[in-house]
Amino acid sequence: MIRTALLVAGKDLRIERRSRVLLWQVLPFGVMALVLSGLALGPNHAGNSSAGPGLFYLVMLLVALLMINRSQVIEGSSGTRTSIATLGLDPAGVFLGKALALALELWLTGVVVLAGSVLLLHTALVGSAEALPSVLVILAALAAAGTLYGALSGGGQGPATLLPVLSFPAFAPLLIAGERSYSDALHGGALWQWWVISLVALVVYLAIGILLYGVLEDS
Amino acid sequence: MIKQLSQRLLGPVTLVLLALTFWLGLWVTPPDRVQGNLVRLLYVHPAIAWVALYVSFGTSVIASSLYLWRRTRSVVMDRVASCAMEVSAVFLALTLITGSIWGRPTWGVWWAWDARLTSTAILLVFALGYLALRRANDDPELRARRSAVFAIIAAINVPIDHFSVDWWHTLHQGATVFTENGNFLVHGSMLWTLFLSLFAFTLLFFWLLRARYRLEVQRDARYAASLDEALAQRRREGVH
Amino acid sequence: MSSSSRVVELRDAVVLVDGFPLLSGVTLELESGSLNVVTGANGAGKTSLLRLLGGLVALSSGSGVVSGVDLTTGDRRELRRRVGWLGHEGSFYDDLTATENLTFAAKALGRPLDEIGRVLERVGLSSRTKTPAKRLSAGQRRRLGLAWLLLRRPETWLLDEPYATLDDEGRTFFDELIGDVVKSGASVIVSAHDPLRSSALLPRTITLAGGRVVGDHS
Amino acid sequence: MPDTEDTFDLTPVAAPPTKRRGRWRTIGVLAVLVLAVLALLSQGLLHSLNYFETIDQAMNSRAQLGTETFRLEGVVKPHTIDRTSRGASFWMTGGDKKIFVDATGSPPQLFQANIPVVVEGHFTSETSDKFVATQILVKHTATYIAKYPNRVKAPNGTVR
Repeated sequence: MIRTALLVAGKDLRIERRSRVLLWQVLPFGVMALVLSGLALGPNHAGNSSAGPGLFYLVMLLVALLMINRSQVIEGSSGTRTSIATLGLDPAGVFLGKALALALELWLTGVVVLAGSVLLLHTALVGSAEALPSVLVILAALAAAGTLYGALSGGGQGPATLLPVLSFPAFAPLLIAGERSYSDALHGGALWQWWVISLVALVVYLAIGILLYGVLEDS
Repeated sequence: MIKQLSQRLLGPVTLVLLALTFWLGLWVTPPDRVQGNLVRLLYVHPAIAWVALYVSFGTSVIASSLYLWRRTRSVVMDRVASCAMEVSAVFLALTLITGSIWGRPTWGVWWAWDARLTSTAILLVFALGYLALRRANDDPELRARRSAVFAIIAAINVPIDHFSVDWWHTLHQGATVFTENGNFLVHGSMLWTLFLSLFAFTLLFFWLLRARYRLEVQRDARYAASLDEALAQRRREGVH
Repeated sequence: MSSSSRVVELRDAVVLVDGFPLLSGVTLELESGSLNVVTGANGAGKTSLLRLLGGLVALSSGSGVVSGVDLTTGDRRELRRRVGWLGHEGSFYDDLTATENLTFAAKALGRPLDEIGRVLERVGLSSRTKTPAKRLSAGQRRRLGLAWLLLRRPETWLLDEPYATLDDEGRTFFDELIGDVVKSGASVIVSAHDPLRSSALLPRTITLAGGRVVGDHS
Repeated sequence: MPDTEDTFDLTPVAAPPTKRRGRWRTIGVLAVLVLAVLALLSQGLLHSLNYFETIDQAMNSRAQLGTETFRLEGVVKPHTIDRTSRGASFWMTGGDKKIFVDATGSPPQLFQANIPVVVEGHFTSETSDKFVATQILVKHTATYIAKYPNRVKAPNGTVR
């Protein structure tokens, strides 16, 4: 399973490097969304609002949706699906591989958007640095859940509009845990409750993915 | 014989019990010292919430997991799961509505970010997501598999949602922590009416589930008939 | 190889996708190590039959055993690993180059990586190893799929209308290749509009219409 | 097309078998899943947090609370309700202490003397016992006591 996972992750990242969708489309989108949210807050609030953490995770949620869709689209074309099916890869391995690749991409974008929120929204640098571990765990949970929901909503051929409807209720607790631990980190020390929520969510989605990804995959 | 009897009696018994609950709830039981007649919602809201969160959602999740398990996989399980989820969507919406009606006079607002209200709302979005997923797939087998997986994910999210919303709502930086004593003292006739309402609404759920299930059976029968027709027509293609 | 000498045993196989019966009751037995050609008009169910034999689509009703895997109770993933598929939609990942695609597939099934250069050259893609698959022409993409089959060397070859866009030189290349494959002991099932031109191969020809077998002469 | 000379060995090669440890892996992963949910439940149930602070709690953790927003619970002192255009101000008692509450926004319908309420807001300063509230919630106790006085008053319950 692990070997397949690494193989699939390597493939996804290589496709990303070659097609540069992340670098030239998703990253700019992330930063632009942050700028827009700053504008939305209005001039006097943008600089010193306590909404920094909330906006960060809202932007990361939108970025995650784009990436989940992208992660499924590359598998989507019928020629690809048929030929990959004849490789008979272990579905759990495929799930872990794709989730891992998605997590790495989300981490990269997350760091960039985090830096953006420190620069643009003046959220405290030290606090944001302290919040980084919790950000990484939440983004990993988003990647695991996202890969699962990507397959659920049609795996690349289904309508892209289905993904948000299905995934938002599941992303809600991750958003809450993320925002709370980030803003607590700004005031010094996150409460352990948020670590419980994010770690449990991560483990749960990885477990469900390993168990049930195969059910979703073979059409 | 018992099966037919219970089948035929389910509807009437449910109606009688519901009527009894409303009669007791509205006239016989006394008003509350603080809330006056508003407390009569006590005989509706908890019962609907109980059915929505545990009975209907539970039925759907159990049926879905049975569907996923190879040995108990059958069309019946898929139908029960989808019908139960549809009914639970209705009950979840009713829970929110009756909850807001009750909350309005006490909180002064229709919607307060109360922990229970918010996690019920998240569950309602899950149920609607489930129905959207079922509409998005028209291949019966694929649809059944995907909605079963989604129901399992929704079930496991219930505790996650509950606690994340609960802590989000009540947590402060360095809040004092002690267990809440949720003793539920209801007096005399109010208590009996409450239990009656729980029972009556649970029966209502099964009655609605059965009605919806029968509709689904007919729909599947029509679908199967269209399949046979398509099969026959396809075979004729090969003959000329 | 499966104990019985038959690679395919189907009984009233029906395949339904989105409510449409692609196969409406196929009963068929094919010997292993043989060459079989499936012909029939467009939409007769040729591709669906091949996909069923490759474990790429589920059996809606009826029963069947292919390369020792039961289509209803068996593990279709196991069956998919035992077949080689060549479709006309190009294969693997559009964003990866020919070499990267073959490396990925080879690692997935434990095939030697050093043979990749040779198989690409054998199918005439040695000058295109670095270009992403999406920039290859349809014919070249099909040859990439063929290169993978040469590297994979499956027990059963499922070729979906390989002759469709080939010129004369390509046709002779394919006839010759199929001859080698059958000689080496693999079973080959080809779908084509018209029966094979060259008689040297003496294929068994199965004609489909309306999703069923209507003709079968070897 | 390539040269016709064929040096290729095409004898079929069996695919590596799919490892059949599915059963153990499924049980293992299921165990991890159940453990994770149980961990969440145990953490959650053990520390189910209070929805509000009683006046006693608030008073003896004043330093910690400072002027931070939190929810305060107490009983409305009769004859102290002063309904202003902006909202209402009243005294709230809890145990032997009392706090003056100045609330903005229309109080809920059931707001009256002698009933338990929860107010959301903050103290005006570390020491003052003046509380500025943004919302008043009537706390209908979990005990539903019939209107007739002959019923025994239950101990102080919490919000339903």
